Formats: sequence, structure tokens, C-alpha cells
Amino acid sequence: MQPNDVAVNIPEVIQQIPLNYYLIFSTALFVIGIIGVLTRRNAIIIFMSIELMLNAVNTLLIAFSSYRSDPTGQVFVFFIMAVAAAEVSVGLAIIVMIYRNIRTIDVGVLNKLKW
Amino acid sequence: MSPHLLCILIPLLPLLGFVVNGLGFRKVPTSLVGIVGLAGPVLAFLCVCLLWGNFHAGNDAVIKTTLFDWISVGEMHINFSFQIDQLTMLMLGIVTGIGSLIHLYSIGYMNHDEGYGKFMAFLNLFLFFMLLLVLGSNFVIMFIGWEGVGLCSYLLIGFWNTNTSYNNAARKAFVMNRIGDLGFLLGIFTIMTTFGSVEYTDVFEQVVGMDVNAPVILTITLLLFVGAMGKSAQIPLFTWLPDAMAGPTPVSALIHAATMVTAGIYMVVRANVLFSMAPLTLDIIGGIAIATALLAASIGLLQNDIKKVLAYSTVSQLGYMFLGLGAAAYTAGMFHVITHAFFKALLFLGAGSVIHAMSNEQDIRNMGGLRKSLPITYWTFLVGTIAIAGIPPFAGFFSKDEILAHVYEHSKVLWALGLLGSAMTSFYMFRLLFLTFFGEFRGTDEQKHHLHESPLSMTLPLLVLAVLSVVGGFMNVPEVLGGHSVLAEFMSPLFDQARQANPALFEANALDHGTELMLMSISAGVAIVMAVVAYVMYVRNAAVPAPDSQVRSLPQQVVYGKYYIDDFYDRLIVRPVRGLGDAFYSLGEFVIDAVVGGVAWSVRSSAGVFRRAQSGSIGLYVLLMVLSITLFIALRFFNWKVFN
Amino acid sequence: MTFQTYDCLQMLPIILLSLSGIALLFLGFQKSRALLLPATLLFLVIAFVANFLDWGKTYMYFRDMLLVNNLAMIFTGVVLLSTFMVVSLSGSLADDEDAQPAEYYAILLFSLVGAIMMIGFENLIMLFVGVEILSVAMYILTGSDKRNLRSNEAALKYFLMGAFATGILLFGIALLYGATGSFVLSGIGNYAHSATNAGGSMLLFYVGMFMLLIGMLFKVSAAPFHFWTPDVYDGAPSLFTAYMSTVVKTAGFAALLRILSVSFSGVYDFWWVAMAVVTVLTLLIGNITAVYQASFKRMMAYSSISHAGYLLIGLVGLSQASKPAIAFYSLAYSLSTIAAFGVLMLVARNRPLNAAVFGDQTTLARTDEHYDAFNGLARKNPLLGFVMAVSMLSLAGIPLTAGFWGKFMVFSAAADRGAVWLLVVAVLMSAVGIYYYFRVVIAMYFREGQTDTIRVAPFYRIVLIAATVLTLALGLLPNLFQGLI
Amino acid sequence: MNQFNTFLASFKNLTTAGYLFYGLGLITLISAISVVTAKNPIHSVLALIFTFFCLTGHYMLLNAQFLAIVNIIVYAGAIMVLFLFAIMFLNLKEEDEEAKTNVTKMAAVIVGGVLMVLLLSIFNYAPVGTYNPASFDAKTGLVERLGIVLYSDYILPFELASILFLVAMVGAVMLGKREAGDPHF
Repeated sequence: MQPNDVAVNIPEVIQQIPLNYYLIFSTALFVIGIIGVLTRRNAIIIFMSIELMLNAVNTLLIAFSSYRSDPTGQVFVFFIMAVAAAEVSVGLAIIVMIYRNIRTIDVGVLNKLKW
Repeated sequence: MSPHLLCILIPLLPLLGFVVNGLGFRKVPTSLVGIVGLAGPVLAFLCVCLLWGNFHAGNDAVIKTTLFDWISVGEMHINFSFQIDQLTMLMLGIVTGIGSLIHLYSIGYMNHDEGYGKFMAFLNLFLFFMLLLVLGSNFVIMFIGWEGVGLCSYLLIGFWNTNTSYNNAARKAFVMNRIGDLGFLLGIFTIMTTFGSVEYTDVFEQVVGMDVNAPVILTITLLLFVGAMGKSAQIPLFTWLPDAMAGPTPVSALIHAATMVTAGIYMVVRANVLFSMAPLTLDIIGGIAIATALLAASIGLLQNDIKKVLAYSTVSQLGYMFLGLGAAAYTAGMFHVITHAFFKALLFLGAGSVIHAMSNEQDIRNMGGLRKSLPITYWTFLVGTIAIAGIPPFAGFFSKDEILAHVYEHSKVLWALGLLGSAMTSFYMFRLLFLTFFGEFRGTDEQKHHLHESPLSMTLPLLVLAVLSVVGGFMNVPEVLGGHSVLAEFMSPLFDQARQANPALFEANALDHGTELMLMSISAGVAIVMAVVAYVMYVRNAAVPAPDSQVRSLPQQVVYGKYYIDDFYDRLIVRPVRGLGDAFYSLGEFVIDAVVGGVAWSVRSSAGVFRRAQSGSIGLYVLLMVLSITLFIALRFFNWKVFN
Repeated sequence: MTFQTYDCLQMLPIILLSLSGIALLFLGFQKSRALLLPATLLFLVIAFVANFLDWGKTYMYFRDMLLVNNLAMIFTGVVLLSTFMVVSLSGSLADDEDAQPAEYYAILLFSLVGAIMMIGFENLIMLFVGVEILSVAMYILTGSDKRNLRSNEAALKYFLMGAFATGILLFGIALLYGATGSFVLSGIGNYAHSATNAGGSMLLFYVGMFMLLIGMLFKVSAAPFHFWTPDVYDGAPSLFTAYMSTVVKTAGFAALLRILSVSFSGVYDFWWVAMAVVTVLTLLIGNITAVYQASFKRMMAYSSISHAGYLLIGLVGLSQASKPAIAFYSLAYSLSTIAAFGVLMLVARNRPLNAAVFGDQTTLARTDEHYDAFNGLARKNPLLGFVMAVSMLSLAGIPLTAGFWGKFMVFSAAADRGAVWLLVVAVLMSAVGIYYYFRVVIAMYFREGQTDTIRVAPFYRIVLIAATVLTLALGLLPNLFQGLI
Repeated sequence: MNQFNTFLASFKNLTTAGYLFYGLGLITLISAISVVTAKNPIHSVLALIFTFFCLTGHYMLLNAQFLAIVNIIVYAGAIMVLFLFAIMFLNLKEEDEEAKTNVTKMAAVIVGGVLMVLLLSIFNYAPVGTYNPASFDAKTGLVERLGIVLYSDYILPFELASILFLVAMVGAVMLGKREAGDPHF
């Protein structure tokens, strides 16, 4: 295989950026999501932070998959997206249900069950 | 009947009684409850007799009968099987025989109680577990019986649990027994991992070839002994037994005197091969045993509750049994188990009869002169007292003497201490007898009016046990008195493996007959002297222990003609002993309470922390989760191992 | 890609459960609710039978996706049996105006598909999808008591924390994929074996493993990832609490067992200490906090945490013996837990709680689930008392009940590994456990209380009796069950 | 320092795609942070949508074209619209939530930060390998290749995911449905 062919076939990012950087990038995104879960009280925003975590995972999987030319990683991402969609529908239904009952979705108020 | 069938029937019969009385509680008519409850143990006793015949016909060969393949743990298979040998036969005899008598007694004692059927059911269940304990051919079955009897004891102590102190007593018994069970269970697991089996025969065979005092054997025996300490009320786990007297008296007699508490001794004798291989453990047992015997006896000197005196006496006698085991005198220990079962059951049942007559009065300061109104109780109680005091030729004399003789071979200091204990035993037992049955009646008029001898169902067991207490000692009369040591010969095959494994332990210099006779006469003499002292004090001088609240002043005593001997006794004996006893007792209580309280405190405070973490706030939950993830990663990944 | 006929045949339980779930949804269109319960039970029985059709064989389905062997069938059987019992305790749903039994039953059956996927997964994608099916179903069922604020709160808590844990789980899977290039369990296991031998740096693998395990430990409510458990179990309707604490836990442990024994057994030295720490924490927190509960239901929640601890002991002492041990334990635990919840539901139903206790109307807790509700129960209802007593004894691990052998087997698995200190903690904690389990027994048998005779539907009664008899039978003859494995 | 120097050296040799990676990465992280910090929920949603678009850009760079499209359709399209819908529906406004106390926020940020530092320092040491020029297949992320894998090896989970959707559908309807007597919002 000629070096030229390689340059044509392989995406430039893969040639230039070490895989490690994707790992670091995804981890950063993941932890930002975690911090979001920790700091917010609005149930919807907490939920969105969780989506952020899932997307970090997606990015990581796609990076691994692309660098290794292994499609299974990307298939997994496909599943994660599908599952996330299902989860969102249920999650929002729960949030709406709670809003109906107590007119707020502040998780700080929901601490009647304890000890 | 085949031994196989008999083995199944023996535990099954009490279990049937439990099922009928338990499931049919409040439905079975009262008259039938007693019959059903009694039928189990009595039939089981008959089966034991038949089994004994079988066993004897087979030249005392060990009978092993496997009922079914029980459970497999990894590569190990545990069978549900029974093992019949000399030890099992003896225990079976005691458990079913005395069990039957006490069931009979309970019919008279409890039939007015609201929970009569429940009581009989529990008693039957207890018997079932006790039989399982002694019949099993491996440690797991023994453990199941062990836990089961603990459970029944817990239920029966708290039987009248309207009273909170009863409940506390039950809980205390429970906690202490649990500590013991922990040791036992760990011992079993160590046995499993070491020998790959829990079957007695397999384990003991493998032990024979090992080194004496090998660390693993020491570990196992110490763990097992912790179990025995809990069940058989040795220091520091002994205070539950006196408190357990909160239960109905037949329970005290059956569980807390005759059978369950001797399970610890049974276990040591059963595992004698293991213990013989660990002389160090035996020394520890001996030390703890003598301390327990003396401490309990000294406390017993000053108790005024009739059942408490007997309870401390039980603890003290259990100490003697372990003392014998500590000197590797397994036969002597078992012998004392048997005779003690006779006379202690007798004493408890007698005490029950007194309490019954006195309308639930238990304080001996309010009794006195009962000998006329309760003649049968009095005479049988007298027999029991003589037996426990060790006055020849009653049962206690032979068994206690045998222990003391073996201890003498082992260590003269221990023997002297043992003798001191036996002197105390004689004193407090006669004190109890005299205060209860002699002198003037000190109770209320109402009680006096109510005094009556107990019904036949209660006196009959008393009489039978009295006879046994008189003749029980003759099963093992030492040669020096012209006997044959029948029991020793009978039990001898049990210890073959132990002798083979550690011959040095059994090579003690046998006493010559002269020394032996001397020892006997000393201990008998001491017992008689103490009985006389008690007579002088409590019958001639009619001393009555002061009520707890009242402090006697000297002038008062002079005015009321209390003789100087009383004062002398008070100053020179009562006060120091009471002080010592109190000190010991409170020390024991303190240590135990500190441990129990400390555990409770740490449980409570950690529960407080845990509960505070469970604040209901999602934010905190997630924060704690992330924090723990961070900690796990920090601790697991950031050490030299990973980054080298 | 060719489908062989046997591929479809042996997937029978999954197919049957999915179809019957759909069928139930259609049955729900009918006015009458009378048919729902028998139909669900019938479906479950059929699935149960179908599950054991291939007894003794081992299959790997659909290109290394799902493994079916005896162990998986046992776990599936336990899960199906538990569901059968839970469903048969749900008779009162038919009379409840607010309830939507058709949906509940359908979701239960669907969630079982998730459980079966977790039990037999060979590919991590199956684990992920299975976990999600089960979790999403549980979020919904937790919140199914829509007007009850406790149920609402529980659902939101469960959902948010569950989704968070899923994120962690996925991150772990991604890292594992990055390290090993595979989602297949055996592939990951091969990597672990060869990389350990080669001595290369396995940091990525280890972090991935940690995250994956943490995600799974969350699902089985092991401390310190247990926080959701008490609140969610407490707030959810009792019926679904019973389901969660048995089926979800069994499936979770089956999955953990599978992944630890197939993929991570090669790096046992790396994870066992951490796992042991988690175990000890779980035992301590579960048992000690349970002591101080006033509500029976909440106590059962902590009790379920503590049982997760005992099951974890079996995992820490990972060996051939832990497989039957965990299966047996799950069965014993499920039987007693469901029986206990069965009695609780009967008792609580007869004691509606005053709304004023909880203040505003939306916080309406419908029933009283405190210990006091059991006072004097055995007097008028000897059967219920007996059932409850046996389940408590079994949960406490008293000999001659199934629970004892569960503990015994799990402990001896750990003893073989020499983890004696773990055993000391476990045995001590089981002593603590006896304390709070006996509180109920004492309340039922020794306390005075004004309970009436509770009417028990015949089928309900049969299920309770069957659970009790099975508990005792397994306690007497544990080999009955063990011989199967 | 050495690491940094090699980093700088490589930085100079980048082509457009390489610079795009850094640029996009930076923007992604910034918008992700603003998701978490935005006071107004609607701003959060918008920032999240923007984050998703950035991530789609990353997927394109990695030649994962199918997922890039799916990401737009499913995430930015469906999921985020659902979020937006819910927020509008519930009429959540700015400052609707009381801020958590500063202590907990600080604790959260510290714990999160420590976790990030730990993970990053581990991953810094972790060898992840790199692409193999010999066996590289640029068509990995195309719909053709993914379709084959999805419908052969992964057919079972694919089918079973439908169960998940059924559950979610039934559940969402069941929970979200307005009962008689419930407020209309």
C-alpha cells in the first residue's frame, strides 16, 4: 500500500490526533455531565446532564471504533441512542406526572422519603 | 425395630408433638395438650431404650445411619446422618429421660397458664433440636441443633414477656449465645477448609497424624470453645444464665440446668480428639473453668432468690465439668453432666414446687418452715442438696470427686481452688435448704393459708429424680471404693483416637489408692463441715439475711439478741465475700455491659451516620456515590503497584 | 446469516413473554379485568415450562449473544417463579379504580425479557439492553401509584439515579471496548488472561472494569451505591417492591456472576479487595440501619441491601461453588421476601392510614406499614402469622429454613478463599439481622393488638402456603434444589 | 514539559481537520459547561443542542457518517425537542429553581474535579494503541458496513430493543396520561 493511498483513505483526524486525546476529551465531557448532576436541582437539567454523560460515552465508542476499523463499537452507539430515546420518554413522563402533583420539579423538595 | 428406624423416630416424635400442639394452639383441648406434649418425649425415651438394646447387642459398635444426601458445598458433600456411640447414648438417655419427667412436671405446673399449649409445643421443639444436636454425625447437624436450642431457649425465657425485664433477659441470653455461635460457626468453617469434611469420623481420622498444638488445631479448638463458653455459660459469657431464670421453672430445669447448657461439654467431649491435640487450649479451658466455678459459687453465697441460687450453682457446676475436661478427664466431665442433670433438675423442680405453693414468691427470706406443708418437696430437695454438696454416697460425691482427683494429678493449686468451690457449694446449698424449709414461716398470712403440696404430676418427677440422685453415682464407683468404674469402661472406646493421637496427655501419673482416699475424705469432710456451719447459722441461730433495703446497725442486733457469731459471720465472711462477689459480679457485668453497650452504642451511632446520609436528597446521594467512586479509584489505582 | 430452527425454538421463553405481554395489552381493552390475572399466570407457567425444555444442554444463540445452560435456566426459573408469585398476590388490583392492571402485567412480562437477557448475556450489548428494559420497567412501576407523592418521589429518584448509574455502566463498557476491542465476554476474558500474563499495562481495562462493576453494583443496591434502595422500595407500591427486591436482584446477581466468572476471573487479585470492601460496607449499612426502622416495609428495603451483601460474599469468594450458592440464595431470598410482602400487603390493606399523618393530601400514604400493624396478628390469623414467621426465620438464616443453607453455602465459598474476616463481619451482622427480623415475630405472637381476621383469597392463600412449604422443604432437604445444578 | 513540547511540535504540523478537532473540542466543552451552568433552563437546552451539533462534527471528522446523521436526527431532533417541549409545557422560567447552597456546589465541583484529575492522570499513562494503517478500513462508519453488522450479529439485541420501546411507550402513556381530576397544567 502506498503512503498516498493511506492519506486518501484514512481520515486526517485519525492520522494526526492520537487516540488518547479522544479519551481525554470524552472523560472531560463525562465529568462535566457528572458535575451537572451534582450541582443542579432542576430534574430536567439533571437529566440533560446525564444525556451529556451518554454522549461522552458515544464519542469515546466512536473514536475507538473508527481508529480500529471495527464497526461493532458504532453499532453499540446506535443502541445507546435508541435506549436514550426510550429513557427520555419515560423520564419526561415521570417529571410531568410529578409536576402535576406538586407544581415543581425541584428535586430539593422531594425528600419526604428518608432514613 | 431397626436402629435406623429408631434413630429417625427419636427426634421425630417430639417434633410431631410440636407440630400438633403448635399448629393446633388454642384448638387442641387442654386435657389433650398435656398428653400430646408428654407422648413425644416418653415414646422417644422408649425408643432410646430399644436403641440401647440394639447398641448393646451390636457389641457397642458405632452405628452410623445416613438418612439422605443433604447438601453439597463445592466438592464437599454433607450427609444428614446420625451417629450412635457411647456418648450419644448417654446424652440421649439424659435428654429423653429427664425431658420426659420435666414434661410431666410441666403439665402440673403450667396447665393453668394461658399459653399452656404454646409452652408444651416449644418444649417439644426444644427436645427435637437437642436430640438433633446429640444425634448428628457431623458438625453441621450439631450446629443446627445448637442454634435451634438457642432459639427455643430465647422463646421460652421470654415466654411471659409481659414483663420487660423478662424480655431483656431473653435478649441478653440471645446476644451472648450469638457471640458463642459466631465462634462455633467460624470453627466449623475452619474445619471445613482444613479437613474438607465436617463428618466427625473423617475429621478425627485426619487429626490423628497431625502435630500436637498445631496452630490450625489451636485455632479450631479455641473457636469451638468460644461456642461452648456461650452455650455453657463460662466467663465472660455467663451472666445470661442467671437472668434466664425469668422463664418458667420447668424451662430452667430442662434447658438451663439439665440439657442445653451441657451442650458445650458434649461438644468438647465429642471433639475430644481435636482438644487432646491442643493441650494449650485445654489449659485455657481449665483456667476459665475454675474461675467460673469460684466466681459463680461466691455470688451464689449471697443470693436470696431461690432460682438465682440454683442458677449460680449451675454456672459453678458447669465450671467443674469444664475443669474436668481441662484436665483431659473427659469421662469425669461427662459423669458430672449426668449426675448434675439428675440433682439439678431435681432441685429446680423442687424450687418450682415451692414457688408454686408460695404463689410465685421466690425470695427465700419470705419462706421458712415449709418442711411441714411440703413434705415430699422437702425430702426430695434435701436429697438433691446432699447430692450437690458432695456428701457420700450420693451422686454428686462420686462425680465431683472424680473430677477433683484428676485435677489433683494435673495441678494441686487447681485442686485446692476446686475444693474451696465445693466448700462454698455445700454452704450455699444448705443455706438455701435451711432458709426455705426450716424455722418459722416468714411469708404473709395469705401465703400461709395457701400452702399446699403439689399435685402428683409434679411430685412424681421429684421422687424419680431423687432416687436417681441417690443411686446415680454408683454407675462409676472408683476402684478404691471397690467399684468397677462401669461408666469409664463404657466410654473408653470414645477416646481411643485421642490416646493414639497424643499419648503424652493421658500418661498422667495415676494416684495411689491412699492419696485418692485422702482426697475423697477431705472433700467429703469439707462438705459436711460447711453443712454443719450452715445449720448452726440458719437453724440454731435462725439468722435471716437482711432485706436489701435495711442496713442493720450493731445496737439493733444486740437488742434483738443476735449473737456475736452472727456478727462475726457478718463481718468476717459475709461482708468480704459479698464485697468480693459484688466486685466480681459487677466487674463481669461491667465488662459484658461494656461490650454489649459498646456494640449497641457503636451500632446506634453508626446507624445515626448511615441514616443521616440517607437524607432523602438525590443530590447528596449522587454526591456520595461519586465520592465513593473517586475514593475507590484513588485507593485502588494510585499505589506503587500500578505505576511501577 | 442463516437462522436455524433451533435458534428460534430455544429462545422460547423470550418470545413467549414478549408475545404474551402484547396479548395482555390487548386484553386490557376489554371492560372486564377478571381475565387479566389468570391469563398472566398462564403465560408465566407456559414460559416456565418452555424454559426447562432444554434441560441439560448448552447453547449459544445468535452469534454469541445469549448463552443458555443449566445455570441460566435455573436463574430464569427463579425469576419466573418469583414473578408468578408476585403476580398471584396482585388480585386486589382488579378492584382498584386507579390501577391499570393490564399495563402493569404487560410491563412485568416485558421486564422479564430484560431479566433473561441479563441472566444469559454473552455480549455486553445484551447486558445493556437487558438492564435498560428491566430498569425502565421498574421506573414506570415505581411511579404507577400516580396520585401518591411517595410513589412519585420514588419514581423520580429511581429514574434519575438509575440513569446516572447507566451512564457509569456505559462508560465502563466503552473503556473495556477500548482496551480489549470486544464486547464479547469471552473475548474480554481472553484479553484479561493474556494481558495479565504478558505483563502489559492494563489501566484502561481496569478502569473500565471498575466502572462497569459500579454500574452493576448500583443495580443490585450494594453500598455505597445503595442510597436509592430504601427510598424507592419504601415509596413504590408494595407489590412492585416485592418484584424489585427479588427479580431485579436475582437478575443483577446472575449478571454480576456471569461477568465476573467469565471475563474478570483472570484479574481476581485486582478486584477482590475492592469487592470485599463493598461487601462489608453493604452488610454494615444494610443490617445496622435496618435495626432502627419503624416501618416494616422500609426495614425490608434495608434487609434487601443486607442480602445483597451476603450474595456479594459469594462473589468475593468466586469459585465453582459460588454459582449454585448464589442461585440457591436467590431462590431462598425470593421465596421469603415475597411471602413477607404478601402478608404485609394483607395487613396494610386492612389498616388505611390517616392522611393527616403526612400533612397535605398529595402525600397521602395509603396504608400503614409499621411494625405495630403486626401486633397480635397471629392470634386471629394463625396462617398469616406462621407464613410471616417462617419467612422471617429464613431471612434471618435460622437453621432448617432455606435461608440458612443459602448463607451456609455462600459463607463456605468465601471460607474456601480464606476470607475469614469477611465471615466474621457477615456472621456478626446476621446476628444483628435476627434482632430486627424477630421484632415482627414478637409483635405477631406476643404483643397485644386489635387485628381482625383478615380475609385471604384462596389462591393468595395457596401461594403463601406454597412459599412457606418450599422454604421449609429447602431448609430440610437443600439437595432437592441443588441436585439440579 | 517534554510532553508539552511534542504536543506543540505536532500542533504545528496539523492540517485543517486537525485544527478542526481542537476547535470543535474546545467549543464542545464550553457549550457543555454552559449546559450545566446556565440559569435559564431554555438556555441549557439550547446549549445542549449546540453541544450535540459539535459532537456530530466530531463524528464526521472520524468518518462515522451514519451516526453523525443519526445523532442529528435522534438527539438534536427528537430528544431535544422533547426536552424543549417539556420545559415549555411545564412553563419553567429562569431562576425557577433555588440554587443549591454554595457549600454543596463547592463540594460537588471539588469531588467532580478530583475525579476528573484522577481519571485523566490514569488515562495519560494508559496505552490505547493507535490505528493500523495496513488494515484500516475507511468505510467502517458508513451505513452499509454498519447495516450488515446490525442485521447479522446484532439482530437479537436489535429485535429485543423493540421490547424496550414497547415498555417505554406503555409507561409513558400510563404515567403521562391526565387522570380525571388532574389539573390541566
